[in-house]
Amino acid sequence: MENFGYLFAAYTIIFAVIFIYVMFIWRRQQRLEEDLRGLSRRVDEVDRKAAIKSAS
Amino acid sequence: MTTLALQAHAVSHSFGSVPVLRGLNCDLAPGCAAAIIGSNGSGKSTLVRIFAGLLKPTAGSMVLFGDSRIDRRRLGLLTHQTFLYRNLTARENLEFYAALYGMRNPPQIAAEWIERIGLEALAAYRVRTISRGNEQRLAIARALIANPDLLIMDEPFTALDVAGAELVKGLIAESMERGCAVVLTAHSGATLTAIACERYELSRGRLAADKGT
Amino acid sequence: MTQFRAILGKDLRLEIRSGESTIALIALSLLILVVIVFALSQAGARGTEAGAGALWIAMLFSGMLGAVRALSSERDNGTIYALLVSPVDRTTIYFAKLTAAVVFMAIAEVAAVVLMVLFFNLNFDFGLLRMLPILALGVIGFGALATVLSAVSGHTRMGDLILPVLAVPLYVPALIAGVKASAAMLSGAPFTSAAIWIKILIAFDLLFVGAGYLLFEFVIAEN
Amino acid sequence: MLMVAALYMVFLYVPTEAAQGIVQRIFYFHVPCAWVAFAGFGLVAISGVLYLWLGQDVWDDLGYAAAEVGMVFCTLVLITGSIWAKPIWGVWWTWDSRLTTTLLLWLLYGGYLMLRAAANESPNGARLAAVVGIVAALDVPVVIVSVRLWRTIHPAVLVTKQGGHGLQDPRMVTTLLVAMAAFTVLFAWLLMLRFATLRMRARIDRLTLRLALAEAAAQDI
Repeated sequence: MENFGYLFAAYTIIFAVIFIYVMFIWRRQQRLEEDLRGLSRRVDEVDRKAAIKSAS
Repeated sequence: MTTLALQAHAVSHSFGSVPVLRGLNCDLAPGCAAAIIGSNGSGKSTLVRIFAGLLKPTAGSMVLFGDSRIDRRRLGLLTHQTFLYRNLTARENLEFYAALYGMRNPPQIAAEWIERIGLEALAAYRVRTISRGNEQRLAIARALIANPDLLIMDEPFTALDVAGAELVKGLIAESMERGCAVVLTAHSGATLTAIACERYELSRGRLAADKGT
Repeated sequence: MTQFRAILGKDLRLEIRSGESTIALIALSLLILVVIVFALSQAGARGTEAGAGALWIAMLFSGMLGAVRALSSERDNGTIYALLVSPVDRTTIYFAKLTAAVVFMAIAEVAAVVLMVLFFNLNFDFGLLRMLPILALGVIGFGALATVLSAVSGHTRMGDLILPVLAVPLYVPALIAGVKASAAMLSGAPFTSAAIWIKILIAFDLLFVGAGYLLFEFVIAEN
Repeated sequence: MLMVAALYMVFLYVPTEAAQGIVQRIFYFHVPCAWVAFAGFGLVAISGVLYLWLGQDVWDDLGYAAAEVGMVFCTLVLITGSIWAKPIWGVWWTWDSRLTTTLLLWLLYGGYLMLRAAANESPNGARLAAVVGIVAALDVPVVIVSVRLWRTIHPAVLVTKQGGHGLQDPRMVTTLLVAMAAFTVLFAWLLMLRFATLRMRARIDRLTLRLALAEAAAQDI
């Protein structure tokens, strides 16, 4: 089993990097989803106000 | 009906998610001048850049001379930046622009314009050594050098003394007689009212005609 | 064509008037060559190979500062808009700016060659003459690259930083080919021995002048 | 699933290569990484062309996603290559032609991503990035040719990479193919993820703009 350490290191790094990258994308996605929810709430509010105003 | 020099229809522009212009309409006939009055930050310079075809509006349509392709030969533009090369002389600047617009005999055209704006004494001086007021005269000559059919001038009277302002008014009037359409902008309307046949108020990215005043 | 001449003539005239920038470019080439001599003499490297390498490094760095000036100076004082609203083709602007960049670099390059001969104890002989077309190819390739990239970096924050980061790796193949071909010429090897490198340089030039021609309008426009 | 299969094959199914021993097994993940990295960079150029041609933001986002994911795999290629080189060649790095080419690609697309970061807010960013993506792709063949010649003329610098001719056992070929497939799927998945976040970003921008417009309109009344 000579050099097993190298093999192990290579595969660990591959999966670690991919995992970190996925986490990074996922975190970003979470943040964006939050932003999106907040935004659509505000848009709805403004739309409703505009509707009330034009009705009155 | 003659073709309009400038037709802006429902023009909007936003930088990223910041709206700057919202649904502007503006028509301008040849030989007519429009004054656009707006304070700083009202979207004036964005509007000027869109009119000059330097910026594509995010929405709406901009047509110059009834043709969706801009004929840049027929367009004259004056902005805050004078577009003059500070290490060239006054004459060299005009000669360069005359050549750029493909005119025949640039030296002669440059000499004529130098005379018209009364800069004979300074013609051989580099632009960086002449005063801001004289630089503005030169910039106006530069904008007019190819006898444009649409002249867009962003605050043309900046830095001009009374004589200079009269000169520029004369040049604008002369161009209008020849059938050139003019767009002028300013902070306040006082200077422009006399020249312009239409007045617009630009505020918060919207254009409102006010012909009453 | 008159428009091309007008822009080019104006750029050259401005450059001659300001003067200091050409001097600064030559001074930079000098500095780079001196520094490389210091760095390499430790390792005992001498002669044609090292001289050619130093020359091309000097070209890369002085080009990075010099070649982009033709376009960035227009941007700095806003006259780029004057060119854009004028009836001049984007293509004409591109070729005028490319020519100006090549001329500036060529001037700095001639000075660098003289310095190289002195510092690396070479001879002023036929080898130098034979190297000139190779240098010319390198200058054209870098000029084309720099003209497009300076239009790109001019639009961005930290453009001065972005430019070398993009330009250096893109230029590496031409650098390899140029150093190899120049060294061969200096050491008196026949032209044919460097044919493959010269072919690479020509391919690089055609590719990037062509790419600039096709893509320039996309990077120069504002909207 | 494919990934598990690939892992199984790499560690248990495939026979150990005689000359290099167990370390050779890095090969089965190293090569697929390289393949998807190159695929990613190719995609950058294609989407660049499509963006300039069609002007749709979708292509811009796709190019960005492809560059970033490609960069991740390119980094992996360099790291695993280095780990493989140490026990076999005795050094972490040699200026072998393939290594050099890969490093240059890494630098090129690193520059591309830096440009994207710097030009993100500029309305021209997308177009600039598309142009640079295309220019970078044009450079790739010249890089490959010149770097290869650079090294073959200097045969002093060792060994060409093993593996290409070393796949005597058909099981090795199968394993490599499965790993290739696994990485292609992984790449596509990461690309979709990243692409989706970019699309969401675009949607948020549109909504923010609409909101700003609506608020401004409300003030007018």
